[in-house]
Amino acid sequence: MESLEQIKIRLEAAVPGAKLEILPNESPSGQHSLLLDNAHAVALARFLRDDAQLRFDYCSNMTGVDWPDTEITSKVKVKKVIDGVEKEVDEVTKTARPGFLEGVYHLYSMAMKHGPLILRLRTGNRKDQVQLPSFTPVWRSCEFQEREVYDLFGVVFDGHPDLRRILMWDEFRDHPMRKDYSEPDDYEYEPTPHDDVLEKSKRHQAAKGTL
Amino acid sequence: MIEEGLKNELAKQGVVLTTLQELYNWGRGNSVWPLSFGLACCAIEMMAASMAKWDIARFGSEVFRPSPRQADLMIVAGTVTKKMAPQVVRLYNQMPEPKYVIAMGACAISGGPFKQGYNVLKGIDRLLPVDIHIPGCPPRPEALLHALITLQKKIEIEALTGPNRPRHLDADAPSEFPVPQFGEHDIVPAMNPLLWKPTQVVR
Amino acid sequence: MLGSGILKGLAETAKNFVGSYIDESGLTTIEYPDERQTLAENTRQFPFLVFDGDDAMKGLRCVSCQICEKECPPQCIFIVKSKDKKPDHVGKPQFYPATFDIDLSVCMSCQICVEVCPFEAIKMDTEFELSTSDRFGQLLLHKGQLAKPNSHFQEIHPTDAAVSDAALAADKAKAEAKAAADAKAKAEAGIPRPLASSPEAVTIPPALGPPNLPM
Amino acid sequence: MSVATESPAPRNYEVVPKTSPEGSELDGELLEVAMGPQHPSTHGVFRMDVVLDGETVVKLKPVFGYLHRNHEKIAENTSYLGSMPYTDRLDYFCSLTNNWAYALAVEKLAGLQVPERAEFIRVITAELTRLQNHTSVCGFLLQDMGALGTPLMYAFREREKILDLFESLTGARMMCNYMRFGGCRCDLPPGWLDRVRKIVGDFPQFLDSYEALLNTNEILLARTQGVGRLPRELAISAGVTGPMLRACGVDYDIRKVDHYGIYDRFEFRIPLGEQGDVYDRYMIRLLEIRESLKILQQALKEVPGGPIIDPKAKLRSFRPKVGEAYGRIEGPKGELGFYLISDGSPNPYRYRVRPPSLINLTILEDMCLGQSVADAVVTLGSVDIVLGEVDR
Amino acid sequence: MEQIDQIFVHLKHGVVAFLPEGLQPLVSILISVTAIVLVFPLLFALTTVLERKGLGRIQNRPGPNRVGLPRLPTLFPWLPKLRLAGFGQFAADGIKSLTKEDIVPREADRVVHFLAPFVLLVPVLLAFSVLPVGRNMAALDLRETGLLFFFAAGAATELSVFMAGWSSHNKYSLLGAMRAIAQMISYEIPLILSSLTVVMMAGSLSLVTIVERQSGVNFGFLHGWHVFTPWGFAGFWLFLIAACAEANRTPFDLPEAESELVAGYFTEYSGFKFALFFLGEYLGLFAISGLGITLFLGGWLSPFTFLNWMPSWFWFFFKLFLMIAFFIWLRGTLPRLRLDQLMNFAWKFLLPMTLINLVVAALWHFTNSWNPALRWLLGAILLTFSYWILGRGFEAKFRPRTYRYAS
Repeated sequence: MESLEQIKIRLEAAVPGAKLEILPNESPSGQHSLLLDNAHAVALARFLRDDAQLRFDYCSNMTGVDWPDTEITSKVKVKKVIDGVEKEVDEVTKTARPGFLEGVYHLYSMAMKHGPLILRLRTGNRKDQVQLPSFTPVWRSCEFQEREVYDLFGVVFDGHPDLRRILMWDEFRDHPMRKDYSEPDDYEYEPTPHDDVLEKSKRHQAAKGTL
Repeated sequence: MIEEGLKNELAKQGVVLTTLQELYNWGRGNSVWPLSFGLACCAIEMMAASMAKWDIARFGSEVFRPSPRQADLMIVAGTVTKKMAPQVVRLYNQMPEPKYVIAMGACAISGGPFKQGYNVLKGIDRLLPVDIHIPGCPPRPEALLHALITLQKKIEIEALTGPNRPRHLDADAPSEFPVPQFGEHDIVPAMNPLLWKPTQVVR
Repeated sequence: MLGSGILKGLAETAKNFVGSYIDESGLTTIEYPDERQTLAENTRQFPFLVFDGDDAMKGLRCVSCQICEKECPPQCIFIVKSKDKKPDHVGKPQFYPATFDIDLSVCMSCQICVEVCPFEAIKMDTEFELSTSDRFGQLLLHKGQLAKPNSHFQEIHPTDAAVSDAALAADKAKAEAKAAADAKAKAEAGIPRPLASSPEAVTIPPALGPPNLPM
Repeated sequence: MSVATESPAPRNYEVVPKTSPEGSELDGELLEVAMGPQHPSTHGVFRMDVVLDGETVVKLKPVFGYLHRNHEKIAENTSYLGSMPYTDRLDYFCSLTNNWAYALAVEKLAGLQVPERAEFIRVITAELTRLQNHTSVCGFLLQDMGALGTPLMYAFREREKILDLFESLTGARMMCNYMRFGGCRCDLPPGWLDRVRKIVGDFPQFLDSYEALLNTNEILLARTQGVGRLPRELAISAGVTGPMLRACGVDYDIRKVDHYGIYDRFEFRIPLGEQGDVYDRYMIRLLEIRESLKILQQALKEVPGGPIIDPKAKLRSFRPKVGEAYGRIEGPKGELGFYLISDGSPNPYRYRVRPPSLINLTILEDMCLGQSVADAVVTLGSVDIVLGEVDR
Repeated sequence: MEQIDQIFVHLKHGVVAFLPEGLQPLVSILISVTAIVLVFPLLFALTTVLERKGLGRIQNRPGPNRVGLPRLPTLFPWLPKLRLAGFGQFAADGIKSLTKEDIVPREADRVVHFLAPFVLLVPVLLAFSVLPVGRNMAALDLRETGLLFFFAAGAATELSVFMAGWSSHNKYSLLGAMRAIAQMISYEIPLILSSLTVVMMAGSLSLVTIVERQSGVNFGFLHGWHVFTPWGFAGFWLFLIAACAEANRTPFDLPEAESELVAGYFTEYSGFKFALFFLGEYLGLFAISGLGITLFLGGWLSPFTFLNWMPSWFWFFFKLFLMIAFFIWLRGTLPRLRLDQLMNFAWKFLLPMTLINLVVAALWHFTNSWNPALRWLLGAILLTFSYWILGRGFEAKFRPRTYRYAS
């Protein structure tokens, strides 16, 4: 398989105007991923599937990841002169990162037997810009997995033929896999509670005690 | 086998009535047909119990009826999710009296390992009256047979009259239970307060 | 010819039918309440607490470190640490669990509590006949119900028990050697030193209360 | 080179108009039947909303979620080790392969090496799992065809023997919780390999009698051949994996493609189907059992000594570096993958299971349309789903 | 021996003889009816246990073996726990079914829902009346119409099945009922046509006469059962297949197909009504097996002349037991057919075979003067050839495959 950089160059050549970014992965797995821009994503995916050298005809895994608003603290070692002495000091910079939802696709090729190529798509934010282009027309295997991401993360896939909830019931309003989801409180009987469950069951005990 | 107090009560009722009662209890106790109804992992052990190695047929209970109308026993074998809970209650309501419920495995008793999940009902006894609980994840097939024997013993010594009479002979006791509806965040109601009376454990 | 496959199948079932009468392996049923399968040595069902000696509460190996409570995936263990200490098997004063509850209605028999326990204090039992109609009363086991003697452990898991006994014995030998060396060093130095960690210096708490505290 | 055609879009599901709008549903020509979630043939709590014209399926809509146990959410709040017993409960027929897939993903994430002995044990247990899964599936398929459980009983008779092996090794019949990151939990008990050898040695005899009972049975041939056909292109596009994919004639077995574990040390072949119908899926499974037996025989010859776990692996306070990894194995049902994102904490930030059963169901409707309801049941049976994995 | 053979006949005559003349026919009928109503349901009870045990043995397990006599501590405190190898199981099932709550769905047609099990049971019991279960032991010997009566009564069961399916207001029930109607009507034709050969050869519709026609002796020891002729042999198997379908037994149990239709037309039946359906189904099986025995297996005749000393009713019930065992065996082995395959099988295979069998029977009749061996051979060749021709279509379409391996 070509390296990720080569693929990126070829993709940019094939789909003019496409913005791509390689996201490095520092873990020993070394599975780096490619961030696509939403506007050209479907065209890029088609190219990946149909290109004679790549032929990623098989989208194995598709899932969502929730990244809430957060502050990224990065420590940089800076040399500073403090009290006249030059010292190495950690300088902590905090940058607020707005949250987003992410779709992750793991592509393999059954024809060429290579892979994985990891694609990522990101929504604008977690509230109102939660659209992503659907890859179901390109790879049918995304059909149920995109429905699942819609159900559990609340990502709306444009172009999906049948976007309904898949695991939860249709009347359900929440997106439970988001990090800020709070589950319904049914901790009436908790003989072995811990942490937040302990708090909740204590509330129940208190309520019961007043009755 | 029969307790002293019960024996005295039986003596009061007369021989014919007690014999009839014994015959009735013997009949329904030895012909417990389960509903073929599996939810999750425990269902496989339930099937294993009906297979050659343990053979639940020896107790006359291999007649797994697919239709609730012909079943006597509901083995809640596996995790009851909130999405499934209304169907479980509906199935129970469709069964004719006398009917029994065995909660097989940790999930059916309390939600078990999955009890922290947002879609998992924390025990079927919130919605249905459970006769026997089998702990284990999953319980061994022998444990299911043990539960069946326990249920048979329970049936065998049940008095058909008096305050401890079984539910199906009590005109005031309900034989159907409200089916929860799907709500926006949870099933409504999430439990039946008439049934679910947990003891208080202060922590 | 049409029907030969069906005849082959019929022959196969007939073979099994006849085999069930004449062949031992043709009737594989274990007639459970009358006969039982000999359980494999590794079989696990639910955890129990090991104690040494005769007194369950005195000999409990658990030092209430709460690692199992933290690691238990379904969070079915609840421990309250004691306020005082009592000596463990090597004589070192340790905390003990004032409350140790396991909710069998949640336990998934995964054995992770056994794996993470550094004190050989919690092990897996093989008892499975626990069906009950009383969920709240019978399935929440307290310290008194959980405590079982080491002999029980030796009986159900002989290999594991031998390993664990050897580890504990080595532990004890090491502790004794250290105590002896300390004593020797102390005698040589001639300086009396308060023995904070020796068993003599600690007042052993009296009976640890009823094993089964009412909730 | 042929460029893959645009994958056929799934049909949009709308309520079918009934022929008489105000009559009862029995008046119309079409009959809507909700098969499940409690139905004898749905292998658990799966539901198919079927629209029938007479007995012909004109629409089939799978409904999931009746066993959605929030495995992924729970795993994000549990330590890496704590999720291991939960993976047992995904595909509750094959806990050991689930363990392996998860361990493999974590090993990729944390860069752990598995000792050789542990690799052998993993292969042996995984192939035993495949044996019992495939025999049971064939039994269930026959059950769906109405064979009153006899093939299933025979399959379970053999499965019990394998479960006894698992129990003596891991302590539990079904929920083994055996593999650990960088190896296995405990070493083999004495005499265990001999017991495996005996069962592996006896298995071909059982398979012969099993095949004599079924393979040439005219009713089975008539019920399965030409039923539930799946075209090759659609199978690839829909991400179908495992025996189902190979029954369509696609040569794709992750054991051969990824060379994970020590599979490239063993000689085995990949059986391929032609037509992709239910009969092919059934036969491919039986043939795969024979190949698994071959692997087992080779593996049992030369189990080396040595440690069973990577000494670097930590049981407690295991914190992989920030990053992500996707690990996959060839499970008995298809490609079982785990996708993990670590943020450096003891719990995974994102934990995702790529369930083969769910994705193999994508094309259920395509396979069933135009066939009778009895065929739909058999087709579903041939997909080999386990709801714990479909809904997670 | 004659005494034992005729013991039931004598008993009945003995009872009737005490009564005034005017009452005698009525009481005679009543006794016969009581006998049928008692014996066959009892046989049903035993069969349920035997079937469950037999299926168990096929599947390497013992089946019901724990439920014996009821323990009634108040009446018989000294009675030990008797297991009777599980033969008390039917009593427990019976008590439970009788006392089980009877549910009628709200939307159901109550009257029809109530009537359906009885409409099944009554014709089946009627059909028994013409079956000769022993020498001089037919409750009703209809000289002119015996077989016709049997089929007429038997056909009424179809009505019951449809009543049950329709009145339940359940989709599965309705599908089951529709399947049942299609199946039963289709298989009625091969069933009747295969019986027709016997009528043709015996020249009578009376079942008693048909049995008597088979009492001839071949080779000095073998009774001349129809099954020992080529047309009779083929006719018997064709009859058996059609009977299997008529009785809704595996592999033709589509109307109650568990994996597809939950429980088919009796999905909505509970308690005693369900038990009646169960009873009716089994009695139907007994009746049609009894007819098969009467037509092809020599009815109450013994197989060999040297066994003639055994009572005739024993032979009937022994053959009935073998037939039931065969049906149980089939049930433990075979998967189920699909509806269109079922229809194809009836119309494209069974029907032509029965017609050819009629021709063979006619040939047999007209070659009466030939050498028996030659006659036998001719019939056998004709039938085998047509069987092969008809089966070829199937084998061209469905056959075991060979598989390739990836390189």
